[in-house]
Parts: sequence; structure tokens; C-alpha cells
Amino acid sequence: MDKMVIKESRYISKKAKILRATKMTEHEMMFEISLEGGVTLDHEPGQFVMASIFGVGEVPVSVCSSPTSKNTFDLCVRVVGKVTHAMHKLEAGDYIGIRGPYGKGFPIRIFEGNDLLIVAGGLGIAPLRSLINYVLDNRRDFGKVHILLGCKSPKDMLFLNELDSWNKRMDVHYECTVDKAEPDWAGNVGVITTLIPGVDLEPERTFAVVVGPPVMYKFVIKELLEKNIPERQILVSFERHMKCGMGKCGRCQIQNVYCCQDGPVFNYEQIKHMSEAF
Amino acid sequence: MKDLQYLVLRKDDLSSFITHLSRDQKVVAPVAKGHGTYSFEEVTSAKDIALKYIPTILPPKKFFMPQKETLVEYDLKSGLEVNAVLETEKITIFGVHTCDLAGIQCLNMVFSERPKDYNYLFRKRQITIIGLECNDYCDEHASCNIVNSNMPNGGYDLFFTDIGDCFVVHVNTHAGEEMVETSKLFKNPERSHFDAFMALREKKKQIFKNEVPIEPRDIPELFDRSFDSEVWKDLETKCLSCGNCTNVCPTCYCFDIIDDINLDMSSGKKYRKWDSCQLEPFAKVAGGENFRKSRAARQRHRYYRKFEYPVAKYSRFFCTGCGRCSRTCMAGIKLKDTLNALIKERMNKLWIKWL
Amino acid sequence: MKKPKVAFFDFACCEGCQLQVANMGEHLLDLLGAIDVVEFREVMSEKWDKDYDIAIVEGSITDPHAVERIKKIRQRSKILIAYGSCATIGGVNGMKNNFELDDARKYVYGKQYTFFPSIKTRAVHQVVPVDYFVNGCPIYLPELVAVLKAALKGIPYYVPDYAVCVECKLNENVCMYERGVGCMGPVTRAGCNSWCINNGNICYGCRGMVSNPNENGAKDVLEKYNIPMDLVLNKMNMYNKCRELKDNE
Amino acid sequence: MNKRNIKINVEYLTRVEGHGNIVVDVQEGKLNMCNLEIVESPRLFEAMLRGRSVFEAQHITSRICGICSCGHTLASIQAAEDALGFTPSEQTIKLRKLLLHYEILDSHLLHIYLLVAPDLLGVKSFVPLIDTHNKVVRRALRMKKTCNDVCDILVGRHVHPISAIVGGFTKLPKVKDLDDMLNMLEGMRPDMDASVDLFKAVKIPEFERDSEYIGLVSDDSEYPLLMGDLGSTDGVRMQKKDYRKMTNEFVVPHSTAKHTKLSRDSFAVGALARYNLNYDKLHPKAKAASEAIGLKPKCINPYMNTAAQLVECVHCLEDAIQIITDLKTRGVNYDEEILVGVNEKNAIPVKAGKGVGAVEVPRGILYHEYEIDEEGRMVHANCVIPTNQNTNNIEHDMRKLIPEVLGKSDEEITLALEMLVRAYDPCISCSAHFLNIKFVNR
Ligand SMILES: Cc1cc2nc3c(=O)[nH]c(=O)nc-3n(C[C@H](O)[C@H](O)[C@H](O)COP(=O)(O)OP(=O)(O)OC[C@H]3O[C@@H](n4cnc5c(N)ncnc54)[C@H](O)[C@@H]3O)c2cc1C
Ligand code: SF4
Ligand code: SF4
Ligand code: SF4
Repeated sequence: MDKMVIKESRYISKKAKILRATKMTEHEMMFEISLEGGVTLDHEPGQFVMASIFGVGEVPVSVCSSPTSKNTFDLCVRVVGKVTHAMHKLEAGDYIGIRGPYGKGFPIRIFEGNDLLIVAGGLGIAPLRSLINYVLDNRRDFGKVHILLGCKSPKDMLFLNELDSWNKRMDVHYECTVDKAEPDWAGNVGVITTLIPGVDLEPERTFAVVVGPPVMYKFVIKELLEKNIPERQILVSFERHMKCGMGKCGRCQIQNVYCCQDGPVFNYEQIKHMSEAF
Repeated sequence: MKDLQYLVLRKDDLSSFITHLSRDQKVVAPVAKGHGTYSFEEVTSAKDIALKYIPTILPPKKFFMPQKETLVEYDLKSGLEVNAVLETEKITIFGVHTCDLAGIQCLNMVFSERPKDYNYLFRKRQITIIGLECNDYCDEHASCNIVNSNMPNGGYDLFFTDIGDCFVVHVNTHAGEEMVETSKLFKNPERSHFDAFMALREKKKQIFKNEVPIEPRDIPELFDRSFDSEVWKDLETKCLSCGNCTNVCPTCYCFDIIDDINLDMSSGKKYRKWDSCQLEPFAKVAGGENFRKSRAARQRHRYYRKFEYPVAKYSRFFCTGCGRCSRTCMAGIKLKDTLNALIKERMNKLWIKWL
Repeated sequence: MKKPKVAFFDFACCEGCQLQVANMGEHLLDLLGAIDVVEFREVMSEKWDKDYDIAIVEGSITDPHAVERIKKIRQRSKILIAYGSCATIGGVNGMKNNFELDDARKYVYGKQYTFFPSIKTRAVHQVVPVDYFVNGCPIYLPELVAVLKAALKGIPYYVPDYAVCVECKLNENVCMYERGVGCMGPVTRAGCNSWCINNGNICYGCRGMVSNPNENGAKDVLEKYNIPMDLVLNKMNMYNKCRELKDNE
Repeated sequence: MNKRNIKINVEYLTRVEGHGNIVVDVQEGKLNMCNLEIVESPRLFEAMLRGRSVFEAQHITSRICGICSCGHTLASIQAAEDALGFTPSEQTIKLRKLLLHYEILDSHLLHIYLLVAPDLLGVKSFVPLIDTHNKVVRRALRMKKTCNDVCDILVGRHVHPISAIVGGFTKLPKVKDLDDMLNMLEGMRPDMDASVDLFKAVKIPEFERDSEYIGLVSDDSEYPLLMGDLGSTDGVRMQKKDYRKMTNEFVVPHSTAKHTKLSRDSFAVGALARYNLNYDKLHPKAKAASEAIGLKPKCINPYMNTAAQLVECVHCLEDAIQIITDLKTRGVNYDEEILVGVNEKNAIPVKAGKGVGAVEVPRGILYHEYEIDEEGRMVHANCVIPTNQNTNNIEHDMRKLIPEVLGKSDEEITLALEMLVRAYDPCISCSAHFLNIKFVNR
């Protein structure tokens, strides 16, 4: 058996350095990362990378920073299993491997000039933060922007500073709710669907972007359809197990689409008939 | 047509041919394993080869995408050094049936689709393929006619057809030509050889009939309408989720990537290994949600990956009719039975509508 | 990285798993390069009185003394690894639970049986929490190494939750059912590289059962191949009897 | 005589396989008590075997002890075949002999290098040797690995062998397998020579006590390990079915456990016993090694058991090479490969009966006795383990040894006793399931 190094391989990851590692909540950490040699990741909001912790494994993670910040990018990671456990032990100065970006992100070009209704559940805020910050950095290109955020409880809220600044902005309609309140919580209580009816929007020119845990989609989409938002204008992003990110390994297949290549962002029309999607 | 395209090799010369080949590469061919089973294994002489065999336990895909294949090696000692690697060797596979040739073609499509998988593509270049015609059905599990893989449709360097005391050999590629020329064992065919060859092909047309009562072009539609079929529920109670059906399938290529660090805890590798959609954790995601939790859904997924999804993407069935899945399944889940059941259910539904 | 302090312990077992470790040959030195073995009674006289980073425990819990001992070990260990069938699923010691306890004791020890306190055989996790499992009778070394590496990295290790048949097929074995013999492969957790079948024997289920076996389907298979159910149940009770234990037993 | 009080309680004797305690009580220079306790929790194997198919017995009894699992497998198969009235083929017997050689080699090497060598080199375990005697440790591990690898080829693995079952083997070695095994064993010769050299240099404690030595004996020229009659250095000879008369288990007043004896107070089994009984039949190379390390029959220093083990290693290695060479020239008959679960297919007719297996395993003679009903189910099982047979002998040795060393420090006495027990290579895992367990009022 001969062994040789092949530079054409797509499985090789770029060396990336962790500049900052910040604990955000009990379960989430945020990493600010730069690729070696100051290369730009060159991603679009909604795309993801395959992050390698050598000796442990590789996982897909959405880029949660806007492409407008050129030299570094952010990943926000929730601890669930093997790799994410190991990631939470990383510190500034450590190296990881990055492949990608992969997948189809949010269709920002067609968002331009239109209104946006962004619905985030839990960790769903991670990929959406990339979109929101991009939109805010290019605010004049977009119409109205509504941001609805749902969390389990106030202590699970991510990006608190940013949420605050979005809340304060006059050109953004921001609301948030928690499933279970704590004594000092003054905001909304209830599931995220309760926020949708109250939003004042023009359905024909609104693109709704929904990211959250699997259970959320069904209910939120129902509300959105009731608001008469066209199916094509409802966008979702799915999470599936992924190994290669290149439409080969078969892990992320949802019926006849591959989440990693055809997604993770889909419009509702594309996938509404797929029972395996939800 | 160049006159080199068809040649003949006397059966007595096969042994010399194999010896000739094994001089500078590994030659693998079907070998009998007892209990009516076969596998592709290394051979050094023709007497090891089972010329009449039914599909091997594992298909030749094991040479194209090994069960365990290193993709990346890394070393953390000096910061982080990562190299993508390829492990190959020169192999000639002798005696590949037409169904398996079709299987290799399917894999070729998947891995050469962008983004290309260079590990597969580079390895493929190291492999020469010598096909071997099936003159008759292997057994009751075969369904190669319905997917049109009982006749050769390319995908080989040389193709052997057994016509009695010699093989008619189709030379298809440069690599094939070279093998033929360097061995100096092949002769030009005579009229009688051609006659026997044509007669065999004619006879095959008589023998091989559609194994299930449906026209191939109607299969995708059948599947289109069968997603919620009762047939899958029936499989739920039978299937043991042992993953044998996908492991033995020549067109199943799903894999897992594993990071394996050495005990020094600083160097290691990533390798890919075969995986199966039939195993329960396959479609499970981090939150614990499993998108194909029931065995029925997993079985359905397997069938759809043979008869519907790839038709949309690659315009061909990803079933070669080899019958391995049916042959290997302990629970007795048979591909033809499943197709028959789907057809029957569909017919019943049509009747009900009609009445 | 500081080398973790590792101790090996044994309870009721054949000590074959320890021997498997000794059988690593020169690779043992690689292992010893990664960990600091502070107690390993079978090959070392040294004793350790501080806490353990990792305790590797072999054997089942079969008497009151052992219950106390394993509880103490658990208290002193950051990570506890159960290895070998006896520790992970009760293993062959569980066959004892097929009998009335006193009856079995009398059979072996005669009148003096009460000198030998005995309780129903239990797997380690049926007494104290276990962090990692290395299944098998004996353990399959590559799996032990994989688990150790996971433990050193502080990440979970998932025991394969699919059938031995998966690996068996990858090894291109002729299926035992095709040869007319009943095999526990379809309901047993993989991870041993179908060791026994590769060597012409059947799977006896030493790695424990998959979490969601299709019992219906398994019954059908036995029927199809004309293999009596009790024969297989009997095999099941060879290693997997302890799975029937209730919490209060 | 030195009038002192000593209370030694070596709990959890380390570096023996299994759990043992030594309890010594000396008052006013007089030995009150000196016991070898076995404290492993009972596993009740004989009880568990009842009702199971005799064809499963070997799989289960192999799990009595991981260290002797090949030995138990062979004794169990022999007992089962005896009970069934089945005669194995010549080829099967050859392969079983080969397996037994591997077992003895492996076990002896483990014992000599990992368990005894630290004593002889004056350290607590082999771990410190990694630094001080790296070459020796590497050699030990290398040899151990070879034994393991040849076992893997022959029966799938060394711990709980897979392919050796009642009737024969489920997998027979291919030509390539024979070549591989041969290469590996031949490659082991230099290490074996080096081991003999190493042993020449070490000092074995001087101590003697004449005892009776028991092992398998035969009339042919082969060093009997797998088959033969039972014999002793005191001239006793009987058939294996009469093994109970050979072991004569009896109850001693100070203990609830049974001891064994034959013509004298106690007897010994194991490498030294075999050596003393069958020296003439050893391979010439083994005899040469014996001379080189200063071992001569009849040797009555129990510490020299380790030396006898080394001599047996040489013998087993050479004879294994011989067997494989033989198999290669004759060719293996693959038609003899048997299907597991023969009982399910009734390939071996089943009838009610009794059978005994007596096999020389590393630590001495191992007996399995089975009684089966007409459906091949186990009705009764009995196993007598070598360590059990040796306990009485060890105690007698200790009683003689303690007065001789009373002048030394407690640590030295403890070490001397521990080393003595270790020299016998007691495998307490095996014995812990049987009657020979003793209790001292504490
Ligand atoms: C496009 C995309 C974007 C994503 N973006 C983000 C993001 O921005 N931030 C983020 O935190 N996550 C994100 N994820 C999810 C992230 O990829 C997963 O959380 C991650 O893959 C988990 O890997 P792990 O190794 O830590 O967990 P694993 O060890 O794989 O475990 C995952 C879960 O499955 C169970 N499990 C896995 N294997 C087995 C087994 N064999 N047996 C039993 N149980 C098993 C575990 O118990 C655990 O609950 C994204 C996923 C996708 C597809
Ligand atoms: S689905 Fe079955 S018949 Fe079709 S190619 Fe795969 S194994 Fe062969
Ligand atoms: S031999 Fe056993 S493990 Fe292998 S495929 Fe058959 S049932 Fe499964
Ligand atoms: S094949 Fe079966 S019996 Fe053998 S080790 Fe694996 S799980 Fe245990």
C-alpha cells in the first residue's frame, strides 16, 4: 500500500487560531477565530464551517458573525457531545481546523429592498446574528426589520449586549420572549409563536427567516402562513448530522436534498412536502 | 472499429494471463468461500478463481472506497500540521459482473460530482477492471434486467465473455489494450467465435425478463406515490437494523469520519469508514431528535435512495439488481417482494378509485 | 499535560481483561507513556492512597464486601471505567442469578455455604455510577484504547448501538444462520470487530444487547431458520442475565 | 531459636493472579499459625454449569480464569469428549498440543518476567524496570506479544480462545497461518536464549523441603502435557478417572477448607513437579538450558519452580516449532473444520455419561469432571485446580521456612514468604470458586 500526500483533497482543514473564547451562558461559548495568514473566510450569512478539534472530531457550526468583519469570524457553540465538549475546553491561542464555508446561506441579494421578519429560537440566533449584523451594517439596502427572539429562560439568552443594542435601535423592531420567566424578568413570557400575530407587516414584501429547534418550525410556519407570507418567502435553516459537508457522506440527507449542499437554508416551498424535514 | 477491439483468449491461457498480471500488481477475483458464497480476494493463479459465481458477499466497491480509509494525518506537536493523504495500491479486479460494473459507475458519478472527492478519484485510477459476462441468472434474488444491468454498458477495461473453451474479450480502454499486448496471449477472433458470441447474447435476451411486473420508466412514479405506503410499516416489524443490506450494496456509499489520535495524544489521523442509514444513530442530531427513528423510515430511505432520489439527481437507478441485499437479509426482506408489494398496493388503490 | 493517575481494580471475574492489557506487548509502553499507573495489583506491588484520576474496574459485584469496596473506589475516583462483560453487564457471573442463590452456594460449598456471603450478581453500574464502558469478554483492546483516549480528553465515548452483524458483514463472513446455527449477533452491540464469528464461532452476546432490538423480527428469523427459541434464550442468559435485575434486588 | 513475636498479615498479595492473603502468627518464637487465605468472592461456577449443554461447558469454564483460559478450555473439552465417548482426530490432538504449548509459554513468560523478575531484581513491580532495565522489559513484552499473536492465529485470541471446541476446531490454520506462526516462533529463539542468560545471573533464595511431586506421566517418549496417566515421584500411578484418589481431599482442623495429599503431608504440582517427573523427555535444548541455569532433577527448592518454568518455555517453543513443521509437511485437512453448534445439528451423538479431563496447565495438573444426562445437559461438574493442590504444600513450605528466617526483619520475612507464594505462581482466580478456601478467626 502506497501512501502519499495529496493537496487536492477537500478534507484538509485550514489552520485557524482562537483569538478569544468567551463563556456566554452555562451551555454556550463564543469563539473569535482567524484563519492563518490573515485569509478571509469569505462566507455568507447562513453558511457554516466544519470545525475540527484534532483528536476528537469535526462538527458543522454556523458562522455567527457578519461577513462585514473581514479578518475574523465568530462561532457560537453549545455543548452537547464529544466535539462540543472538547471545544469548550479551548482557550485563546489554541488552534483548530476549519473547512468551508459550506452550504447555501440566506439569499441576501433577494432580501434587498424587502422587509425582513427574523424569528430566532434558542441557539437559532447564532446563524441569524450573522444575518442581522450584516443587515444592520448595510441597513439602507433593506426595508423594515423585525426581530423576534424566543428563549427557554432569561439566563439562556445569548449575545445580551447585542440584543440590547438592537432593542434600542429605532430602525429595528425587536421583541423577545421566554418560555419560563424568572422573578426579575419584566418582558414577555410564552412561546415565540405568541409574538407573531402582533407584528405589523406587509406579507408580499416580507421575507421571514426562521431558525430554531426542530419543534419550533411547524408552529411558527403555521403562524407565518396565516399572516399570508408566501411560501417561497419563508426561509428556514436545518440542523442535521454532517460528516463531510460535501454531499457525499449521506448523513444530512433529507429525502432527496442534502442539507449541507442544497441547504442548510431552504425556502418553505422547497421542503414543505418532505415529511423527513420536520 | 479497430481490429483490436474484440479478441479471444483460450481458457487454458487464463492461468498464464493471471500470472502475467500478478507480476506487477495485486490481482483480485471472485473466490469460493463455501456455503454458496464468494468474495473478491487476492489470487495468484487462475485455479483460485470461481468463474461461475453469484455476487460476492461484498461488492468490488471495497476496493474503490475501502472500509477504512485515511483521509488526513495531523501532528499537534509543532503547532498544528495537517496533511491530506491517500493510500492506494495498483489493483486489477478480474471477473466483475455487469451488475457490479454498474455499481462502480454509480459510485463514480457520486464522487466525481462537484465538490470532487479526490481520494476516490485518485484511487480509481490505480484500478483496472476486467468484466465477466453472466450467461444466466445467478439466483432468484437477481433483478438485473429491470434496471438494465444484465448486459455490459461500459465501465471496464476488458470484458470477458465465456463462450465455451475460450473467452471473447472486448478491449475497451488503453489500459486494457496494454494488458492484452504485453501478455501476448490473445488471438484474433474467428467467425465461429463471433457466431457463438452473438448466439449467447440472443439467448440472454430470451432468458432475462423483467423480474417485477412494471416498466422501468414507471418506477419513479410508483415511488412518488408510495411514500406513505403500508409496505414500509410491514418492514418495520421485520427489519433487525443490522445494516447488512447497505454494507453489501454496490451503490451504498454513506460514510462516517472518525478522528483517531495516537496514544501520544498529539499525532493522529482522520479516517472514513462505511456507515449505514439502517443504524439507529445515523440520522440523530445533537438535540436528541432522530429524523429517521423508525425502522420503517430507515428502510424506506434505503429504497428511495435506490429508485427515486438518484433518478432525479443522476438520471439512473442506484440499484444494479445484484440481489445482494435480499440474499443477505436474515429477516427475509427481499427487494423484489418489496417492489411487488408496492405495485400491488398501487394497483389496489387505482381499482378502488375506479370502482 | 500532567499524566493522569490510573488504577486498575478487580472484582469477581477471571482477570482476563487485565491480561488483555498485559497482552498489549510493546504498545503497553505507549500506554504507560500516556498514563501513570498507580495501582494494578496483578502486576504491581505499589499502592496509592490519594485520589485516582481514572479507576478501571473489572468484575461483577457479587458479595456485600464488594459493594462497600466499589463504593469507596467510586468516591476516590474522578472517572470510573467499567471494563469487561463482568463489570459492564454482569457477564457469566450473572448465570448465578438463574438459580436460587442459596441453592447455588450449597451446591459448591456444601454445609459451610454460609461462610461465603453472596448476593445476586450485579454489573458495576447497577451499584455505582459508571462513566465509561468497555464491553466484551474479554475486552477488545482497540476499544479499551479508544475509551482511554476519550477519558484522557474528557469527552464521551459511545459504545456502538448497532448489531455485531454490521462488523461481521464487513469481514465477509458467511452468516451463521446461513450455516444453520443460531447466533446472537443481531441483538448484540458491535465493537468487537465480530471477533468470534471471524474465528468460526457464533456470537454469544458478551457485549450486551443493543438498546432497541427488534424482538419481533428476531423471533421471525429464528422461525425461518428453524432454531428453537429456548436455545437462544439460554444463550442470552449466559452473559445478559443481569439485565433483568430490579433496582431493589 | 529467636524468641520473638511476629504477626504478619499480607493483605491482597500483589502480583499473584487473584486475591490471596498470608497470615502468620509467631509467638515467643513458636509458629502458631501460618495460613494462605484466598479471599476472592465466590463465583459458583460448578453450580452455574448445571443444566447447560456440555457443548457450552468449555466456553463457560474458560471464564473461570483468564490467565489459564486455554488450559481450562482444553481440560473442559477433554472431560466433555470423555463423557460423550468421542475420540478426537490425530490432527485435532496435534493442534491442541500446540495450543497448550502456547499457553504454557505465555503464562510462564508472564510469570517469570512480570511477576518474579521484579523480586529477583529487587524492585516492587515491573514499572520501575522500564527505566532501569528497559531492554529486559521490552524483550519480555515482545515475547509476550509473540505468544499472543500465535494464539490469535490459532484460536482467535489467547484470553478465552474462540475456535477450540468440543469435537475439534471451528477454524483451521491456513498455509499462510502456519508460515506466520513458524516465523514468529523462530524469531523468538534469540529472546529465549537471552532469557536463559538473564536467569544465569540471578540469585534464587536457598531453601529446600523434600516433597512429593505429581504430574502426568506416560510410557512414550513425549513430555506429557495434554494426555497421560497420573503419576508421582513417590511411585504412585493411576488413571485419570481415579483422580479423586490422587488428590485425596481432606478437612484440616484449623480450617473449614479441604487440603490435598497423597503419600506424604502434602504434594506439589506444576513446572517443577513435571520437571522432576519427566526430565528425560524434555527437548535437548531444554535440557541444555536446564544445565546452564543450574537446575537438576530432582530439585526440591520450591523457589526453583521459576527455573523449571523457564526450562519448560524452551521445551514448548522447540516442540511447537516441531509440530508446525510437521503440519506443514503433512498438510492440514480442512475437511475436519467443524461447525460450531454441532450439538444443534447432532453431529456428535449425545448420550448420558461421565468424563474426566486431566491436563497439565502452566501451574500444574487441572482436572475437570462432568456428568451429563442423555440430552447432553450437565448434571454435575467438578474442577480441581492446581493452585488448590499446591496450597497445602505452600503452607508446609512456609512452616519450614519461617523458623529458618526468624532472625531477619519483618520486611525480609514478608518478602521471603511473598516470594515463596509467588514462586508457585498461584492462580487464585481459578481456585476461588472451589472448596479450598480457608478462614482464620480474626
Ligand atoms: C448547518 C449546521 C449548523 C450548526 N450550527 C451550530 C452552531 O452555530 N452552534 C452550535 O452549537 N451547534 C451548531 N450545530 C450543531 C452542531 O453541529 C452539533 O451540536 C454538533 O455536531 C454536536 O457534535 P458533538 O460531537 O459535540 O456531539 P455528539 O457527540 O455527536 O453528540 C450529539 C448528540 O447525539 C448523541 N449521540 C451521538 N452519537 C451517539 C451514539 N453513537 N450513541 C448514542 N448517542 C449518540 C449524544 O448523546 C448527543 O446528545 C450546527 C449543525 C449544523 C448541521
Ligand atoms: S439495492 Fe440490493 S439489489 Fe440493488 S444494488 Fe443494492 S444490494 Fe443490489
Ligand atoms: S454470523 Fe451472526 S453476527 Fe454475523 S451476520 Fe450472521 S447473525 Fe450477524
Ligand atoms: S463476537 Fe460476540 S461473543 Fe464474541 S466477543 Fe464479540 S460480542 Fe462477544
